[in-house]
Amino acid sequence: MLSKIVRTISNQLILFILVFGLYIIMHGHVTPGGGFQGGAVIASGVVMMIVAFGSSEIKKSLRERHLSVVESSGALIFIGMAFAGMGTIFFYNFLVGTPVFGGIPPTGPNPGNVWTGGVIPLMNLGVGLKVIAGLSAVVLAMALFSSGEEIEE
Amino acid sequence: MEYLTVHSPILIVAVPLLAAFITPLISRIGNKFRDTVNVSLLSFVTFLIVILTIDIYANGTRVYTLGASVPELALPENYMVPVRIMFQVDGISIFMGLTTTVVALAALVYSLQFVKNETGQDRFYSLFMLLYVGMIGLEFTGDMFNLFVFLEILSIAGAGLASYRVNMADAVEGGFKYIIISAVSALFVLFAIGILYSEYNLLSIAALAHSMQFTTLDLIALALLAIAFVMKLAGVPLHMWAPDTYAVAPAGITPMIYTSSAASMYALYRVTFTLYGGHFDTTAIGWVVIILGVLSMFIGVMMAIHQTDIKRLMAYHAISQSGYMLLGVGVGLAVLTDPVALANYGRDAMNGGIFHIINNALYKGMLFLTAEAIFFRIGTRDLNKMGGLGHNMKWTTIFFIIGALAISGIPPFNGFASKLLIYESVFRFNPLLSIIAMFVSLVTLASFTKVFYSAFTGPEMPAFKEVREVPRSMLIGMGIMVACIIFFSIFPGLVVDTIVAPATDALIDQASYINGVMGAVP
Amino acid sequence: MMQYIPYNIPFIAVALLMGVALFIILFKRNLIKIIMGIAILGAGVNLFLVTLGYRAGGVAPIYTVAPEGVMVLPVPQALTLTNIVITVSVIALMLTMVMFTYRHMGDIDAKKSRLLRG
Amino acid sequence: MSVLTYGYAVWSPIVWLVVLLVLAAIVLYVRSRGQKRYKKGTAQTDIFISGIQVPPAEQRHVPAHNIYWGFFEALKGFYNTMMRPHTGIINDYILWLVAVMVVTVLVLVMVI
Amino acid sequence: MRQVVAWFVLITLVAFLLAGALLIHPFGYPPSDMDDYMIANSQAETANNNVVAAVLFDYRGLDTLGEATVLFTAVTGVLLLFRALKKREKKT
Repeated sequence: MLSKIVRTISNQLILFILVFGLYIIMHGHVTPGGGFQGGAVIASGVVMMIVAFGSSEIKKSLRERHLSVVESSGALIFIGMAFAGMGTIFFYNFLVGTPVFGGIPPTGPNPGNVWTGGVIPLMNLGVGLKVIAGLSAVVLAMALFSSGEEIEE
Repeated sequence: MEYLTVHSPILIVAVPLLAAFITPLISRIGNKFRDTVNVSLLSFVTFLIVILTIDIYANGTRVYTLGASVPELALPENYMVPVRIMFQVDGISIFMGLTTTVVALAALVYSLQFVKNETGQDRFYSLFMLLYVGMIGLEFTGDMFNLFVFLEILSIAGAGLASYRVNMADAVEGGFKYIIISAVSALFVLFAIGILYSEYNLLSIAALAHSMQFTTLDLIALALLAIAFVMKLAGVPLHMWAPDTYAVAPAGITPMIYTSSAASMYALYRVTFTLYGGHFDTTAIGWVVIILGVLSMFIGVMMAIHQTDIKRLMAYHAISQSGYMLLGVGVGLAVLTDPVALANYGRDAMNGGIFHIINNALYKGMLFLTAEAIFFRIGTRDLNKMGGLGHNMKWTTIFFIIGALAISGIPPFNGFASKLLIYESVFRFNPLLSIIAMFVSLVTLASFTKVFYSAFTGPEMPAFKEVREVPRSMLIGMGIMVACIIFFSIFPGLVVDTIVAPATDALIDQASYINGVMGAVP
Repeated sequence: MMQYIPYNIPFIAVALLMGVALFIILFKRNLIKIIMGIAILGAGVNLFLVTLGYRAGGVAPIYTVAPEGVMVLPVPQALTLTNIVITVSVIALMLTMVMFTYRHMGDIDAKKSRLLRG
Repeated sequence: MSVLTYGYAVWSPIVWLVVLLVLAAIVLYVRSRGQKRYKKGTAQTDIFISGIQVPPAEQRHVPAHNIYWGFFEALKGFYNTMMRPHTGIINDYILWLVAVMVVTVLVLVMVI
Repeated sequence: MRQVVAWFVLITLVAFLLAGALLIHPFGYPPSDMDDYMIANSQAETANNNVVAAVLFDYRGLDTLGEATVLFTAVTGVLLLFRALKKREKKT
C-alpha cells in the first residue's frame, strides 16, 4: 500500500480512466480504438489501483471468480453475436439496416454517427468486457502470488 | 439436417469454443452437469464431423465463407480476389479432423475420472476444449493468418495443460519449454505470412497458390514455414522439447498434444503441397523432408531404447513414428513433378504416410494413456521402480500389449499395414531408406519389450500389492481407442480406400483446391 | 535494387530488430531475458506487418472526418492488432511459468533450473 | 474389403488371423494332452532353485536399466555423442531451430 | 563451439533478412487488391466508418474471435497455474 496522496489521487483518477476506456470501447467503429484498446485502458486503471492499495485490499472487492464470470460473459456476447448471424451465415452482420446500430453512413468522409456498424459495437463491448476482466485477473493473480497469498478456487 | 450439413464446418469449430466459454459458468451448477455438457457437446461435434465426412466424400471440397451472404461465395461479386476468411475442407482436412475427434473423445472420457480429485477442473476442461478447437480450426481453415491464430490457440492451451500438475517442478519446466518454442516458431510463421502478404496482398491459401511466382522471397518464406512446422511436430533435430513436454503432461493431454503435432504435420503438408505445389520443382524440399524423416526415425528410436522414464520413452517413440509419416509423404513430395514415378510408387508412399498418421494417433495415444494409468496408480514414471503390475492391472496390460504390437508393426495389426505400404513403395524410391525403416521397426519392438518386461511382468512386488485396476471411465477411454485399432487392423483395405486415398488425392490435386475458391477465374 | 535502399529503411530496421531479439534468445541464459527476447521478436514482426501496409502519403483508414488522400492498407493493421494481443497473452503465460520455476528451483538460470534432459 | 491391394503387393489380415487360429488350436491340443496333476496354490507352483533360499520379489526382478546392458555398452560412443546435444537448455532448442532454418534457406536458394 | 555456431547462424539469418529487405516491394508502394476492395466497400457492406474495425470484426471476424480466444486461453491457463493446490497436497 502506497502513501495517502497516491491513494487519494488514484481514487479520483480511476473514474476518468473508466469513462475514457468506455468511450474508446463504444466508439470503436467510428474513431480509432475498439474493444481491445479500451479494455486495456481500463485494465491499466485496475493495475493502478492494485499498485496503490495493494493486492490484498483489492482482493476484497474484486474476486478472481467474479472476473472469470465477467470474462466468460464477454466471450459469450462476442460468440453469441457471431452465432446470431447463423440465420444466414456465421459472422453475418445481420444488424445492418435495422434500427439497432443499423444506420448506413454515406460513402466517403463524413462526420460519423454512433448508431452505425451493425453488430460491431456489440462485439466491441463483448471484447472489452473480456479484456478488462482477463487482464485484471492475470495481474491480480500475479500480485497475489508474489505477495505469498493463496488464490481461492 | 440440410441446415446442419451446410453449416457443419463452422459448427465443428464453434460448438467446442462455446463449450469452452460456458464451462466456467456452468461449473457453478455442479461438476456432474459440467462433465455431461462437455461430453455431450463433443459427441454432437463427432456426429457433425461424420455428417461432413459423408458429404465431402460425396460432393468434394467444401468452402464456407464466413460473413458472406452465401457460404460458397468465396469471391465478392465482380471481384477477382477473396476478401473474407474461409474454411476450406477437403479430403486431407476431414481425415485429420476425424483423427483429432476420435482421440479427443477418448481422451475426454479418460480424463473424467483422472481429474476428479484435482483442483482447477473447470479450467482443465475449458483448456481441453480450446486445445481441440485449435487443432480442428488449424485443419479446416483456408486462410494463412487464421492458421497462425489457431496454431497459437493450440500452443497456449497445450502449454497451460502440460503444466497442469504445477506442484511438480518438472511439469512447469516442460510447459515452459513448450510455450517458448511454440512462441518462437509461431512468430517465424507469422513473419513468413507477412512476406507472402507483401508480395501478393493475399492471405487465402488457395488464392496465394493461384498467384505464386516462386521468387527468392517465396523460397525464404517456404523455409521459415516448413521448419517452424517441423519444430512443432518434433522432427529431429528439432525434437528436444517433445520428451520434456510429453513426459510431464497429465493423462488425456499427452495424446492431445501428440495429435496437435500431427496437426502441425498437416500444416506442413498443406504448405508444401498446396501452397507451393504446382509448377514448382519440389524435389529439394521433398529431400529436406525425407532427411528430417529418416533422422527422426533413427535417432528417435535409438534415444527411446535408452530411456528409463516410461513417458519419455514413449515420447521418443512418438518422434520416431513421426519420421515414418515424414518419410512416406516426403517421397511423394520428391516425385510430385514426375507423373510416372508418382503413379508407380509416390502415391502409395503417401497413402502409407497418411494412413500412419491416424494409426499412430490411435495406438500412440493409447500407449500414452496406459503409461498414465500406471502413473495414476503407483505415482512414478520410473521404469526401474516398476514390476509385476500385470498381476493387478489386467486390462491395462492387455491394452498395452495391443498397442505395443501395433506400434512395432507386427502383423496383423494396423501399424503393419501402414508400414508395409511405406516399406514397399519407399524401396522403389531408394532401397536404403526402406532398410532403415525396417531396422527402426525392429528396435521399436525391442524397446517395447523392455517396457513390457520391466513394468508388467515379473513377480508381484510387495509395494504394489494394493494396486488396483484403474477406474471404469479410464478403461472406456482406452477401450475406444483399442476398438478403433482392431477395426483398422481387420479392415485396412476399406480404410485406405475410403478415407486415406481421398486425403492423398486432395494433397496431390492442387488445382481442385484452388478452383474451390477461385472458381471460374482464369 | 540499389535505388530502393533509402526507401526500405523500415524493412532493414525489422531485420536488425529480429537480429537483436535472436541474439538475446540465443545467448542469454536468464529466463526473463529470453522472454524479453521473444517480446522484441514479436515487436519486430509487428513492425514488419505494419510497415507492409504503409502507402506513401496515406492517411489512417477511418472515414470519420477523414482528410483527403489515399488510405493506408487496413488489413496489416488488423493483423498487427491481433498479433499484439497474442504476444501479450503468450508473455503472461510465460511469466507465470517463470514465477513457478523460481518457486520450485530457486533460480531462473536456464542452465541451472533444468530437470529434464537426455 | 479387408484386403489391402496396391500395385505390386497384397496384404490380408484375415489370412493371418486364420493362420493364428490354426496355430492356437494346435497349441491347445498339445496342451490338453499333458499331465493333469498340476494344481494351483500347492507346493507345485513354488519356485525351486536347487534348494537355495528364494530371494524376495524386488531382487528377482531385473530393473529397466539393466535390460540391453550389452547393447548400450557396445554403443557407448554413439550414446555419448547423442547425449551431448540433448542438454535440456531452452536456448539450445532455439539455436537448433534457427540453424536448421538457415540451412534450409541455403539449400532452397542454392538448389533452385 | 556453441558460441561460434550461434554467431554464424545469427549473422547468416540476419544477412538473409537484410537481403529480403532489399528484395521486398519498395516501402510505401505495396500491392493492394484485397485492401482496395475493403477501403472502397466497407462503408456500404458493414455500415462502418472505421475500416480497421470493419476488417477486424467483419471481413476477418474469425481472426478476432481467435484472438479473443487466445486471450481467454492465456487467462485460463494463468489462473489454472495459480490455483490453490491444497486438495492435491493433502492427497500426496
